[in-house]
Amino acid sequence: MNTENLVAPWVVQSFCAMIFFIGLSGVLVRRNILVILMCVELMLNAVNLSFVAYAHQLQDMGGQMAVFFIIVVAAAESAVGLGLLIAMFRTLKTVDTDEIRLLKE
Amino acid sequence: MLKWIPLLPLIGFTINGFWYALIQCRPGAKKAGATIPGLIATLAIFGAFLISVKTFLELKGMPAEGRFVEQHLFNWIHVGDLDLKMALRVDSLSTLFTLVITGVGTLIHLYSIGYMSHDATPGKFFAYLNLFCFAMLMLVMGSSLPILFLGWEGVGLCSYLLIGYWYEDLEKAKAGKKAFIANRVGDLGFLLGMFMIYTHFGTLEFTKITELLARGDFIAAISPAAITATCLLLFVGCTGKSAQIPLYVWLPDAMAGPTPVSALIHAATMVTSGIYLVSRLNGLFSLSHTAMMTMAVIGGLTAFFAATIAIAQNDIKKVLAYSTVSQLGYMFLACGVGAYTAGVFHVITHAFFKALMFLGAGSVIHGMHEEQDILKMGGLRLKMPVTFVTFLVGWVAICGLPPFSGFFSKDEILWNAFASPHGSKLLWVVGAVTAAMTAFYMTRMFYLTFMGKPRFDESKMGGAHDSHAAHGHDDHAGHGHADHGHAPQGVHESPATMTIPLVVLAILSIVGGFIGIPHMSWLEEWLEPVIPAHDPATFTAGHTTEYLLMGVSTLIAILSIAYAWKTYTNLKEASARKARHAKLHETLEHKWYVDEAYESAVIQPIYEMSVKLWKNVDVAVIDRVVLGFGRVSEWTGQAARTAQTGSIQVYAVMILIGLALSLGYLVRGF
Amino acid sequence: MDISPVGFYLFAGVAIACSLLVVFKKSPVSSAFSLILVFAAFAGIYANLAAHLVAALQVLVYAGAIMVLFIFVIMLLSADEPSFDMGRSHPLVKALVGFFCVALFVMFVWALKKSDHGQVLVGPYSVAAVAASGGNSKVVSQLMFTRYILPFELTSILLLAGIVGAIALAKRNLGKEGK
Amino acid sequence: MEWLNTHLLTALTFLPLAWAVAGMAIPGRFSKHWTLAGSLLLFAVSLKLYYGFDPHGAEFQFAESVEWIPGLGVNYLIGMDGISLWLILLTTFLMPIVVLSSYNGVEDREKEYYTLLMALQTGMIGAFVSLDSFLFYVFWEAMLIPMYFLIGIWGGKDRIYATMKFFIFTMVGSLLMLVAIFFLAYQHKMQFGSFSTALVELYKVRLDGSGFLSTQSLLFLAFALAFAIKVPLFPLHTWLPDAHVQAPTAGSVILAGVLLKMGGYGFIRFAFPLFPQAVVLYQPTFLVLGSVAIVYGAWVAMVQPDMKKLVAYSSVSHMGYVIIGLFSLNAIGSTGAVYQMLNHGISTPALFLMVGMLYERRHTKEIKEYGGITKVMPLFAVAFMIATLSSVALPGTNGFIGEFLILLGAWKANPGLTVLAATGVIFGAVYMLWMIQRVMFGPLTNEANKKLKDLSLREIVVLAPLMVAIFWMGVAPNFFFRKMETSITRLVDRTAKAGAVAVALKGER
Repeated sequence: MNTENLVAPWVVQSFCAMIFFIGLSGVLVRRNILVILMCVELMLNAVNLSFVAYAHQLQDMGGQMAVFFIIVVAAAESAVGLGLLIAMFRTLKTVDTDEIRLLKE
Repeated sequence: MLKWIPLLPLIGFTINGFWYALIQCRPGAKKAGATIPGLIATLAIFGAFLISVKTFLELKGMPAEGRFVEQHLFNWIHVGDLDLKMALRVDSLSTLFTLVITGVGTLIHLYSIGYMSHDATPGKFFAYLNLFCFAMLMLVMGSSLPILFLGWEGVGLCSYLLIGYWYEDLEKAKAGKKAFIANRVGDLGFLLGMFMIYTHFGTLEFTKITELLARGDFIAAISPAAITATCLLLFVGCTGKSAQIPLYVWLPDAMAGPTPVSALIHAATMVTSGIYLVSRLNGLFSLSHTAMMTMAVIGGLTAFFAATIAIAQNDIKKVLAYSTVSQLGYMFLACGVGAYTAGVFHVITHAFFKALMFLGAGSVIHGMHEEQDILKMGGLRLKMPVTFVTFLVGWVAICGLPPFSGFFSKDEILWNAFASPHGSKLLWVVGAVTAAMTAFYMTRMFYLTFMGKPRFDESKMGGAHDSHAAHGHDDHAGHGHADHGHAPQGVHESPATMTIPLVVLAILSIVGGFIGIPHMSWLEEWLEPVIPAHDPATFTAGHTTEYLLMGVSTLIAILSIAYAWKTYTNLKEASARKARHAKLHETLEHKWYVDEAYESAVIQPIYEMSVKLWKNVDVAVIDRVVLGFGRVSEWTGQAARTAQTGSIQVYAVMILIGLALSLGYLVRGF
Repeated sequence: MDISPVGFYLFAGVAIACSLLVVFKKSPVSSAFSLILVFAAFAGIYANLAAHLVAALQVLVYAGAIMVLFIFVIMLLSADEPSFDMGRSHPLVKALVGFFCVALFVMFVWALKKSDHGQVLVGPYSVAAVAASGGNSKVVSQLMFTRYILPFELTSILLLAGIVGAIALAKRNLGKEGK
Repeated sequence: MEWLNTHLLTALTFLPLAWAVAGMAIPGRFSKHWTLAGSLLLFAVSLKLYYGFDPHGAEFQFAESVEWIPGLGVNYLIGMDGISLWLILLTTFLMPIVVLSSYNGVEDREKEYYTLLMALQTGMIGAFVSLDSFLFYVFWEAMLIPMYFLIGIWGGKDRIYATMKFFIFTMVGSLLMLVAIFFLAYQHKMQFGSFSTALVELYKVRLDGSGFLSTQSLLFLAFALAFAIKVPLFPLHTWLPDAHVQAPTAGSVILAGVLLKMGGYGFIRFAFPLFPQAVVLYQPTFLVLGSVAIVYGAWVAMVQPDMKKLVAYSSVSHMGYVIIGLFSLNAIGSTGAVYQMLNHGISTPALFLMVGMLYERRHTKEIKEYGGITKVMPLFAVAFMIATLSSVALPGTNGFIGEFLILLGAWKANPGLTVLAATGVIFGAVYMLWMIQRVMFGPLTNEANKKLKDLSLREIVVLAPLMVAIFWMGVAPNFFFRKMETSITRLVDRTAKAGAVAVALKGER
């Protein structure tokens, strides 16, 4: 296996970065909370991929372990997030962030 | 022994002061008579007089050049290279002054016992009088300029307290304030003059200064401009204290004080302190011709100017006040032309006859129950014979008729103005014209007061309450009680305690001139160590012209007396003439509107300026700037608050921007 | 990186396309489905990187559990009507977000490119060694209960909190309705 | 007792606080007697300080040093020299007078009032004795707090505005000083290897003092800003009149009597010795500011309708003298400045006490409300006259010695400006005498003034020591100069000698 047709590590990482920023722009631009949560999931996955890529490159299992825990956190986060969303939806009847301006005093 | 001269009046002050403060001030304390405090004060000053006479005799015994007595009390200020000792030093010049101060002072204290008999708080009056004598003696006996300055401002304070003694009358309080502030302006000049001397001579002790003045090489090192500036600054101090042209305005208003005060302070002693300073530092002054010339010109101008105003004054004390300003002008004219001895001689003679006339005027006012307007007097020669005779002596002396003292001292000044190297013919002419005017207004006052028919209605006079008091101190009998409730008794001669001093002063006015007869004057020879006499060679004229001038000045005096006597015999003709040039008379009466000019030129602008300063600078500018900081922080707070839009996305975007910027900054480093 | 470039680029392309769809699709449901595809593509890449357990987990937990939850919630809230809310947000915000995301991305790529020093073999767990000692999942589980036991326990507490939270949210509402 | 001898200064600093805390147990009614006893005891202890101090001994005597924050090189280092001796004595001398004067002036919350007074005293004495710049800063700020409450609670109508302004004005000024202290400590570490904020250590730090904006000049400006606000120097003085008008009598007496001296003392202890070249460079500016302060303060005082504000502006004028005295950089001027601080600490409190007495009787400070007071209150008039004479610097009173020396010293430094400053002598007389004329003299028109009672025995006892001090300091100043002479020569040498280098630098540039 000659080395030149292998994938350069920075390419993988920049791919993760691209996914991450797509997710980030989604979070910042979209108004629908569900889509925002999905984009957050997307960002988390990008990070996971970067972890695994480095683990593979540096030949250390630490990366994969981290991914494992991130997945757990992501699951808990989305569960609670959606729970909140439902509770909020029950009172405010909307999922659009523009209407939900409780923070503004 | 020296320290007792100033100390006795100080003790008198403390006794009277504490007695007044602790006993008199208690509510419900019974009114005290004037005799006890009066006696304490008079004894104190009389003691000082005896000791000064003893010192004088002691000095007489000494050889001419070693003629001084010193006494070191304690060292006052010792800081860095400045080492001031509180020490008294009496030499031939200051002993004369101490004699005058204590002598005339004693007479005036004695006189005041009678004069202030109806006053409510005599203790306070005599305490202030003694404090004044203490300050004046310190001024004259101080061995260095700061001690002289101590006395200098001390007498300023006492004149403030005494002028405003009847503080209940706002005019009198204002007059006191005016005197103190005018003196303070002069004292500023004196202070700066002292600093100049200290920086150039390195010392403030008189003895060391005179030593340095003698050393030609030392003097050459100092620039003439510095010397002239020093002399002029000191002269500014003198104009403040001795009421010369720019700063004389306070003296006429000072007549608001009781008459003995005017006699002691504003005739005999305080106002002459300027002359004492100039003659004490005559070595310094004679170094700069310009300074002496300004002194002579201002002296002459003041003399002439004050004489013109005196002519139109109707209040007896105001006439005397302006005549004092005029005579002081003469003294500075003398010092200006280098005849310091003549100046001192005139101080002494002036002290005698001016104090005499003030006391005479006081006894007239006392007798006329607070009437001070000479137009409402007349014919008092019958009612008040002793006052009349003594006043006559004073009048003749001031007009300068031989053999009275006024003639000798004034003539000496005129002769020196004419002939001395620093003098000039023009100055003599101004002096002569002023002499004529002096004779004129003095005769006018004398005639209107004592001669002719009485122009007042005796029945309305006297009695418990003298309601009508044009200028007089209306509360003479005031303080809420009728002190002499006896039946309305007409114009009466003053009691013995007032007339004795008058007689003594009259004698002195007659005899006073003999100490300074030209060419064999004991005074010149006595003051030789302090004031080097002029060698006649430098004079521009010989003896014959001197005697000729004497004759001329006597002739002038006689002519103007006769002229004045004639005009005022028939009052109708006098008032007709006055009406003819009413405009001039009116301006003279209003003192050439000098007070109003000062008010609008100096006092009003300063007042408005300070209001503007306060309102605009302090409140508007600085406070607004300070409060501005408060508002700026409030405004930024407000601006920041708008950033909290409440939408999560916006916060997230801000985080992103922050992240981007910081990463950008970090990455830049690679 | 000794992974087959073909597989990687294929999956990467799919992942990028689908994630763009997630962001720019009007209806949340279609976003959800494209997200599932993204997860699948990611699983492929993991497998490519010899992280088999993670790939399996990715499919199981992410695609299986989380996305199902999402779809369930979308359906529950009938929030499916297409609300293309992209348009409503302020053009300046969009411009800023776009600019800064691109700027950061470029920065990352530049930084990664600069710091890429080629093959740096550090750790002991090369692909061959892992296969020798019994496969990826064995090694991962071994490590899980030896070196990383603390994070393991902590995440369990986290999950517990998550569960309690979810119940509390649901319970409170019930309580209110019940009265 | 033995502990007292070795730790006299610590005792002196913290005795008031301890006494106040102990006073908590006393019921409110007796707290004023308790505080009076405490302040008198403190005065006695401070006299021990006077006898113990040997002018020809070490520079800082009664020194004590305890490690406080080793990391920053800050230690509890206290000591005193000739100048701080007199300022401490002034504080302990004024406190009993202040306590006695507020006997029936204060009715509500007496206990807190007297506790705050004692806490204030601890702050002040602490600031005068601390030789460690950080410790000085701590006491400098600690002083503000009691004063803030004193004005804020017992003050006049809009006291909140006044006390807030006073507090923030001083606080902001001194923040820069704190920065400068740490910079100095850092410089000390760079040059000598270890952090230290002790004054004696910082004297050794060499700083580039060449230009107007060199490090030494900037540090000097930082210190000078804090002290100039406290002095208060001309542009930064607007807090003083407001604070004085709203403060209770005791508050404004202490504020005028001691707190203003803190600014001057700060210059002497910190700004001058630490940055000699900068002092020489900025001498003309401060001489100008000082002279302007004198004339400005006098002119604005002239038109004040309120007596307290008039006296407050007169303080601005008097402290202007202190500044030109200090910045004349010669023994005469500096001695004059220190002496003027003491004089001002005697005459202005006397004036404030008397205005307070009038306020207690008539509950107004407006000048136009009064007139002809001498008739019903002759003794009060005598006392007021004496205090005015001291404030107007009449020879024979303490004011004259101070102003004479200052003007003489300033004349050597810059004759032109001294003429401007000397005119302050006239304006001083103008505004004081005009106020006296409107209040004391003239006919007794206002009905309310007719039934005013003269000074009670308590009030006489309050004023008597001040009157005696006025004449004693006027006639025998050497008694005071003996103790402070060597400290002042050290100050002037340290500033002038090093300053000469700056002048040489400026010359040849």
